[in-house]
Amino acid sequence: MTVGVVVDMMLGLALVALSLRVVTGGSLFRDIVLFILFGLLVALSWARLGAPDLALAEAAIGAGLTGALMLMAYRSIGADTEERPVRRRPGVALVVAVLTGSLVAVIGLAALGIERVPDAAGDAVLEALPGTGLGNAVTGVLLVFRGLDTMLEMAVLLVALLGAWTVLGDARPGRVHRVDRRTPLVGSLLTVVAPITLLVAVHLLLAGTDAPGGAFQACAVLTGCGVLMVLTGTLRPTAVAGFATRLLVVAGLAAFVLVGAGAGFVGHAPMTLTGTWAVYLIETAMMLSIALTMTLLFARARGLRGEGS
Amino acid sequence: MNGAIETVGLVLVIAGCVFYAAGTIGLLRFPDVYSRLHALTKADNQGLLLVCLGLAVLAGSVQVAFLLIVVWSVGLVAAAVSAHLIARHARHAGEPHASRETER
Amino acid sequence: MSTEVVYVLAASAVFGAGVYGLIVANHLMRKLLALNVMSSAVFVTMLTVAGTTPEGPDPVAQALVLTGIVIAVAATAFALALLVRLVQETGLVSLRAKDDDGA
Amino acid sequence: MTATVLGLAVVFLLLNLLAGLWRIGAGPTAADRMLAVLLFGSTTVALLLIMAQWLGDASLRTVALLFVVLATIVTLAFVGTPSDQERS
Repeated sequence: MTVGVVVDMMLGLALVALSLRVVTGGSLFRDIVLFILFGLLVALSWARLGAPDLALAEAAIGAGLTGALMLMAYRSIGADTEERPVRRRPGVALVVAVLTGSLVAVIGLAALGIERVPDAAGDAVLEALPGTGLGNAVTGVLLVFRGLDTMLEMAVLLVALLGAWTVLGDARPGRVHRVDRRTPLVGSLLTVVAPITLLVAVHLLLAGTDAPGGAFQACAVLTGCGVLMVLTGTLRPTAVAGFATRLLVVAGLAAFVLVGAGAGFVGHAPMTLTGTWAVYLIETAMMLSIALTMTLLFARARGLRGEGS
Repeated sequence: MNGAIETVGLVLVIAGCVFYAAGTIGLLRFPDVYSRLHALTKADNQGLLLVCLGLAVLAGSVQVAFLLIVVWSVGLVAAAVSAHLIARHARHAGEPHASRETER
Repeated sequence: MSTEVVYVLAASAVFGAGVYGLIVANHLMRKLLALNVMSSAVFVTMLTVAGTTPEGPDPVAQALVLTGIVIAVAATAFALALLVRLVQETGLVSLRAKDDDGA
Repeated sequence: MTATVLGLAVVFLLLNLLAGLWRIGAGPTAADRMLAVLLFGSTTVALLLIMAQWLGDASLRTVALLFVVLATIVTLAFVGTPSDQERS
């Protein structure tokens, strides 16, 4: 047994132990914290599995953003409102859980046993990748080979935001409880971290065509920056979505549609990306759209405005 | 020569791990939230510095070394702010201070 | 035991734990946590069983999982917005009335 | 030799993480639990950096950078809270 497999086993055991603690009740706050740590360990697992693209996304979204969302919602609905963490007779649930878990294990192990077909989609992608001018196969799949899926994903995000706006109703924008400004270190944190966040986001976006990174990872980092600014009160949630906000929220979807349809007009098949410029254009629009959507979802607001204005 | 450089790098990484262990032991053993915070933040930052130095030696590339320096400095800022905020929160929540408890 | 087998087994156990939590939890936020745990398990399984190419895990599976992660957080954010509104309107954090013993 | 030592360092740091889990279970205060998040954050960064060298995957260093940049968000979400401001 190699050191690598020992690391895998420790990660696997920790994941199982954490998930069991998360679901078996107790203090909800403790379980949210455990869930954040669960996300961190999943990110480490992606690193071990050789998928840095996913480690990047998981680190920012799975661990950071989801955790922050949960903590904020926990605070909004009041401290431990949980009277009875679990139902009284969990016997049936236990049986169902064991059965479904075993089912996943059987399917997974059976799938591992199957010989990989020589012309699987992934291999076809790697073969066709040089023709697209991209170096990162994952970006290639997302934008060139399965662009339609990614476009519809942007639509899903838009629907999620619209749904949240509807639920928000005429209520005041989410009360985001800011960190006390009298805390002197918070200002310096923003001065140091915010510019670095922006740099990292742009770096990920540009590097994403050839190295791990891309619009999703970049948007995750940018969202992190937005959330930081909301939490420190640099950005204030508002009840009205301004024109710029609306425009930016649909920019990703719009860029996809325009470039995709445009390709049809100049004689290519629809949704063909005719060069790296198209990839960069769509990725930038996607990054800004997703980041703004997520920040708005986080702040439970229709718009954001700067502190002074 | 190469072997010697590699050994230096590995020793630095191992030393960093020892500091991490010290931080964890402090987190587990110290009596109140403030001393746990103190043990954890300081030891872990020192550990991260040593690990970064060791890895910079091992990688032997200026680019990587620069990236490691950036990681460490940002980590320093983040750890300082996080520790400060948590300590402040604990103080406002009125968490007891172990040494004062024993004085009474 | 290989890396793949370890992760598939761990992911199935995590998935089972998620299912259990989803069924027994009273608090809706705990149900959400369980759902997120389940989706992580699915992602790990998907990537592991997709097999590897010479350049790391299958890029199609990676793209699918990446999409999934982003969708999952958007859905979670929407669900939390619903939950906060529910609490504002009814003061309840579960879907059952206070006097309903359920079980 | 180098690879084995780096692998063992990863195992050692993972053990650290698992030990830190105990503090979350034991609490006793919310601040104690957030301390465990700090431990996880800083240790994960070291783990990712060592893994980058160990597995020869340079992009894991970018992941580590992302981790430290976003490390404060959870803490801010924890302290920027109504209960905090009501008390102060």
